[in-house]
Amino acid sequence: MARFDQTKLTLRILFENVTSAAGLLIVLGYVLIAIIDAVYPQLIGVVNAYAEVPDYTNPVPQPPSLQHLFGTTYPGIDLYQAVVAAIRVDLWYSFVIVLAGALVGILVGVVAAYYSGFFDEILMRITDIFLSIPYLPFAIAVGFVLGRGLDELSLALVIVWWPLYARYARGQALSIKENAYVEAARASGVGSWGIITKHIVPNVLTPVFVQISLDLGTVVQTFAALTFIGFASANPLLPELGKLISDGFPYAISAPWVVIFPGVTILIFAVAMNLLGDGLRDALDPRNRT
Amino acid sequence: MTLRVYIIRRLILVFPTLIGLTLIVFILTHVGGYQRFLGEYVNIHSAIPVAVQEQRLTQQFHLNDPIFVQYFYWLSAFLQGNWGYTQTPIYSGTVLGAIGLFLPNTIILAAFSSILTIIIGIPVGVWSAVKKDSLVDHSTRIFSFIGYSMPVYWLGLILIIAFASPAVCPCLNIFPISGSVNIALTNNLSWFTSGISYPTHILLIDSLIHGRLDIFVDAALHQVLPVVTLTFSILASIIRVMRSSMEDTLNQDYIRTARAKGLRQGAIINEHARRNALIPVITLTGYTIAGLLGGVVLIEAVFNLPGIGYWTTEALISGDIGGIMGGTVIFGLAFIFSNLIVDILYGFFDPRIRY
Amino acid sequence: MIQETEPNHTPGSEELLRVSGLRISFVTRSGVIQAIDDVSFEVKPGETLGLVGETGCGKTQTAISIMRLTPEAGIIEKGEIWFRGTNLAKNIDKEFRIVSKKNRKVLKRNKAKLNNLERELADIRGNHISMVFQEPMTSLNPVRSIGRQVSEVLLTHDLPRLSNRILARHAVPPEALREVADALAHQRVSRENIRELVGKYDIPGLEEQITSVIYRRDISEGSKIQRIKGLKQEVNSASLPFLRGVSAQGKIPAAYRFPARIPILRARFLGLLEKEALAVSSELLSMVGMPNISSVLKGYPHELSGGMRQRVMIAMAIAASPELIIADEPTSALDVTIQAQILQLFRELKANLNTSILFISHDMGVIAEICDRVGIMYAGNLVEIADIVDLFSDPRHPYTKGLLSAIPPSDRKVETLGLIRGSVPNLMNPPAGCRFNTRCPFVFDKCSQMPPPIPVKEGHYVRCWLYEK
Amino acid sequence: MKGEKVIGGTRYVHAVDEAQLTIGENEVVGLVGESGCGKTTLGRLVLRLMEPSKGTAFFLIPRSSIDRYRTLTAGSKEARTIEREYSIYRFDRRKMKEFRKDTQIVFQDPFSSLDPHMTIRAIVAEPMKAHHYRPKDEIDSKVSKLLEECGLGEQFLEKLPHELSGGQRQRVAIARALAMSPRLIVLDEPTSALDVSVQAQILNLLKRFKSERGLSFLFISHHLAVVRQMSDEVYVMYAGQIVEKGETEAVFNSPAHPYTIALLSAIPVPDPTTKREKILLKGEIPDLVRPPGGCRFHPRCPSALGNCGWSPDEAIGSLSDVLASSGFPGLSEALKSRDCRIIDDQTFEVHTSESLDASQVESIKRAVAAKKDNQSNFALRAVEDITSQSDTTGATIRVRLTVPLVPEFTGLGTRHFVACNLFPRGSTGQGESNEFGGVEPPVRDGQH
Repeated sequence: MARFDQTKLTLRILFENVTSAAGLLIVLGYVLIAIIDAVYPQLIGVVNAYAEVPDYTNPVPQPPSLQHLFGTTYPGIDLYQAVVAAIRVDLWYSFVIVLAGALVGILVGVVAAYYSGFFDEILMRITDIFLSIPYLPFAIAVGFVLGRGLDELSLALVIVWWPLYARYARGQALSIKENAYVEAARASGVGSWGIITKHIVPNVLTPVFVQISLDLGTVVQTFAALTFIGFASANPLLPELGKLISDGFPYAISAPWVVIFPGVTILIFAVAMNLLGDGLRDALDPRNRT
Repeated sequence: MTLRVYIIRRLILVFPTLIGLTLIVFILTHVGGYQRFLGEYVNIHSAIPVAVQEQRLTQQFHLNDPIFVQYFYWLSAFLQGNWGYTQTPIYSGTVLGAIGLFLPNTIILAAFSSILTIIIGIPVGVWSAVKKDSLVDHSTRIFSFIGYSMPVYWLGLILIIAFASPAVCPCLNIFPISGSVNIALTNNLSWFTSGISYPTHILLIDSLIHGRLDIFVDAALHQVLPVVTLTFSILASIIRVMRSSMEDTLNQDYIRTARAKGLRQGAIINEHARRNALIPVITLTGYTIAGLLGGVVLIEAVFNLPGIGYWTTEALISGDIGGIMGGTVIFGLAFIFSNLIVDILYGFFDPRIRY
Repeated sequence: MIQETEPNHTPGSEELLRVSGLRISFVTRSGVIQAIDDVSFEVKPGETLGLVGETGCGKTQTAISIMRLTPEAGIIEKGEIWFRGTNLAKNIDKEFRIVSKKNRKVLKRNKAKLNNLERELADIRGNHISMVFQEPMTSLNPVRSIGRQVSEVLLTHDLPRLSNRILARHAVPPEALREVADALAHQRVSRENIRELVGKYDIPGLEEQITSVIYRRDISEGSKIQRIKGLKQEVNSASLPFLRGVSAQGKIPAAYRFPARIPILRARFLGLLEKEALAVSSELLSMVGMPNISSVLKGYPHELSGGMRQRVMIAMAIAASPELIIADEPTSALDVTIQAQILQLFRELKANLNTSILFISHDMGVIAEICDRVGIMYAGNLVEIADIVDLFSDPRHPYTKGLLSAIPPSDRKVETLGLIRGSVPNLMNPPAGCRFNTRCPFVFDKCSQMPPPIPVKEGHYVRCWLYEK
Repeated sequence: MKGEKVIGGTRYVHAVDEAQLTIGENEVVGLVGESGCGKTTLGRLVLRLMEPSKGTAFFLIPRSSIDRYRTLTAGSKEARTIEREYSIYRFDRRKMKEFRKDTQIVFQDPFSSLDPHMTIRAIVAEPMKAHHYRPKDEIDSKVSKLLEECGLGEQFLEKLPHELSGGQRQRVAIARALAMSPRLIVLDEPTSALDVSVQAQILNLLKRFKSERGLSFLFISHHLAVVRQMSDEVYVMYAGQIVEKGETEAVFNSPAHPYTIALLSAIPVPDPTTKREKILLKGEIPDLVRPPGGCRFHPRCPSALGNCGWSPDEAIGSLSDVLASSGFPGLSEALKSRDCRIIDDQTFEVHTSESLDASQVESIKRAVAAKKDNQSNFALRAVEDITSQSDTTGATIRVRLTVPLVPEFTGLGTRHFVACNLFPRGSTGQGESNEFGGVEPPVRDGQH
């Protein structure tokens, strides 16, 4: 069946490119770790998946050793466990942020594009205003106002992120709307709702999906960055990569590993995500499909 | 539509955005009652008791009236330069005062890195697109990928480790890793107190004004690591965009026409492809600038540079609403106006846009 | 220039371009498309050869390949492209090759070889062979002014001409010009008597300048004479040796390379040539019937209509007075009345410049109007080639017949149109032998082999076994 | 009918202006014109894919009511009742649903007219689903039957559009159009994107459906030969207006409007032996933001008259040329640099420092008279009178132009009408007959 062939083709193109294949595998690896950590942490040697386990008897960071694979960070927290647990937290929040943002964005964008005119104008002005503040300072402000927990932070990030998707989805929807098949559908009596759901949204989803995959890496970074500059102080023992880095900050010079390991964890994920995103974009680009 | 008309129209379009920016800030201060708002405008250092101040403010800003009335009064105060007070470990006083002190350093940092980015990023992007699939191309792509995915503050830390940790190599201890100048040089200077220099607040200039070359050199050295870090973080995305847009351009019909006309490779790239390829890059500059400003916040925090970002983070940690809002407004304004300039450039680059 | 010359090539040999045994393949993800197979034809000086066929028959690729502009995925596997005693398709096997890579074919390119090729071809492209593309919208650079786009052809290929013109204006004595002008005012104007008039004082570039004024459309008869009288202009004395050098060496003399690029001096050296190039461009534009030229020169493509853009393309094509113009569906994107204008323009160019034209089109009508000979292409084969009248009066190949019968006549109403059953075969695995055998009504066993070009008449060849003697 | 569409959000374009057409039962009406002449807009208006700013279109209206309607004054009570009953722009939800069922459209570009994410089966089934075709379980069999009729076998059902050739896609589009067995199908350049041999296949297919299913077509195309093959009646459009209309054979055999004549002569004939001379139209298709006054074709018309709608601007241009070559450089320059007063749509003045006596004015008139038959100076034909009065500073010349006459339809024998000043109204004896007069709806004889 044709649609199945399409998916197969996409995957084939994806895997023909070594880098994007690698990206996919790494991302899957992270997801797997997160899942295991959520259901059966002991399997990967994590004692407590939901909070770091401090050891005040020996708070000074220890170099990597057999019982502390990545060494320890202040206050005597086993870095390996912390990082693994943190992967779960960061992945979860990033996915939620991106998906929520995309959902709102697509809704607004597509509707704006379809009922163009005044309504469109209003919506686009609003998104413009949201986009008129660089997202990091904006997120700081919103997060600060909402409260400095992780949930508030991710809410803040959603508020900052959706306009990007709205803008993007609108652009896509507008070009799709121009196609004759939309008009043909109207001429054969399909209602607005039917056109949006049957014709526009399905065609918008693909490019937006690529955008999501490209953004995930960025969101993970931003999320960690915000915790790094002092969010999530509400729960001092929550394992989170950015927070781990900022905890290790004072010891960076004497004990480099305390910042290196969490940082590398973010870096690898972001690289993998970007590779995957690029691969997907190429794979779904019609020019590369023939 | 001539270019002038286009520019004027673009200038007019700035106002709604400005209104929106202020509106957002205003609403943020009012989420859950106006207590936070009062917090911003009460000056705890003044002799007048807080209760009295709050009462006055309630009258001045008509805090008991409908919200849009309040917005109006707040806006007028805002335009008259009454942005409230900030109490942070590094500065305590009016918000505008803080901005006056911290902004110059930030501008320096941002300016240096943007210039570097442009003079490196665009040629490299063009080059790797022209030499597609060559070694050059692949290495630039890898570089841009990593740069794109690297948390900028973490990169800063790594550099700090590299240049300061005895574990690495003492030979690397050339660049200072923290602050804007070596305190030893500057203690009991009349024109330099608590990280802020006078009169211009830009140490690189002030040191020359006061004829202290040693301080100038030291300050310059202090700028190196932050600038490098920030540049690295935005360079990647510029190269990436430039490369892909150049690649598209080279596949256009008019490039084929140029080849059919017998133009030499150099002429095709420099005279036909580059300008077209720059247009999408310009459109994407907005996001790059956003990244730059975000990067500033983190980098100043990492390297303890007394700039807006540093101040904002301090405010965040010490829960100071004045600092947060002030920072947001300033970043917003910076963003809006840099984008304005970009759009006007765009008008120069693309004749089609004027019609 | 490529130095290898054709073994059996005699300088005066009559054809200008000869394509023989051309085979072009496209390497795609899903397989290798044999887009063109064993295509041979020649173009004689001054003649217009048409190539007709339906979408995907390879007519455009054939045309593009002559200038070696075949897109990334396509390669010339076999064949020779002889142009004025040079093989433009020599050592193709060294430039690309197809290799199998995990059960699919991919292209390997020899970058160094290709770069050499580009450099060598640069002298031919736009200079000896030029091209007019189908899409005037996308084929012009949107952010480059028309003036620059036209004049850069001259600045690339025709520096001597430009400097000669300037020098001529400088050298010619005003009374001489007056004589010529008066003479022209009285006697009948033709290229011949202009040539003889100017012949008296041999000044390079003078004749060209006078003819260019005479044949301009945008000046009224009366003032043309004035223009000629007014030709003389003052040239900056410092730049005279430079100009002489240029016209002598045909390129910017080594001594001037550097100073010519210094902004301040530029105006005196390159600047002169650039200004002259613009002047010539405006003459070219008026030759192709462009209205209010002065503003067009400053303007950009998006300000012009499709027809006008196409005129600009043609002006660029004739700028360096090439021997061969390849026109790839130049009128397909235009409206009927505009198409008529452009076709008229092509006829005039044929008359005035007597360049050869290779005219690609899918429209039999257009071909019938403009071509002297025509070749019919189907699925990558050249199935029939003949003198234009012969082909329409007695078509031989079943495909040609079908094609002609499928054209809806404009002068009468017919009940049903004749048609060709089925659809074009997939060229990834084309049918063995004659590629038309899947649709041919007269197919018989022999059609499983590729027929050779069979002569049915003087200069009329058809690839079909039906006509085997 | 009169349609407006917006370009660039600011400029309003009268894409179609005062166009009238009738489509009868089981009739093919051809609509010919070059790109941007508004034929597509008209097609979309007929299906109410866009709303007109003025005018109306009736669907399935009995001959009696339409005749009655013509006698009524617009806006009168009875007229409004008729409109409410039959005008597609007044239809309510239910009637609109019916209308959508009875009308369909096939687009030019077979690539963008099929949703790339839908299988052929889904595409053809879409209209039936939209109209809740009952019984549901028959939809699939109907789909394959339709495709069969359009010459596509079972194996296409599950394919995606991009796997099909242009011709096959167009067949799918036709199958979709036929799905709810409509009465009227608008064919918007259905074969322009196809090759000749495929075009022939599609055209024959359409002809078959017309005769078998008694369909009506509105056949929009720029390709005159194709229109001639397909249509019973043809309408020729130029710059948003219908300039000639009538039975196909009549229009093609004896075209009357200069544009139609030029258009016909411009078709390249696939026959090298016939070397009939062409009428080359100069200039471009006008920009509909500022269409030319009077007859919109007059600036390009090879046989334009004085009263075809020349404006001072046009006259000034050629007048300055004439003056230049007949020894009035000063005046010519003044005109060229638009240094003159335009008094109204017919009159303008130009002042010169050199004094002019009567004889010189006469010589100007003579020069104008001499030059006005050169097509680039046709504007001079509109020059009715040139007067001059001298004053201290020199002399002022006042030029008066003929009052333009907007052409109206004139009958040239039964069912052949042209709107051109060469055929002034009543000149041919029979004026506008009712056949084409008044508001022209899709008409159906008898009740529906």
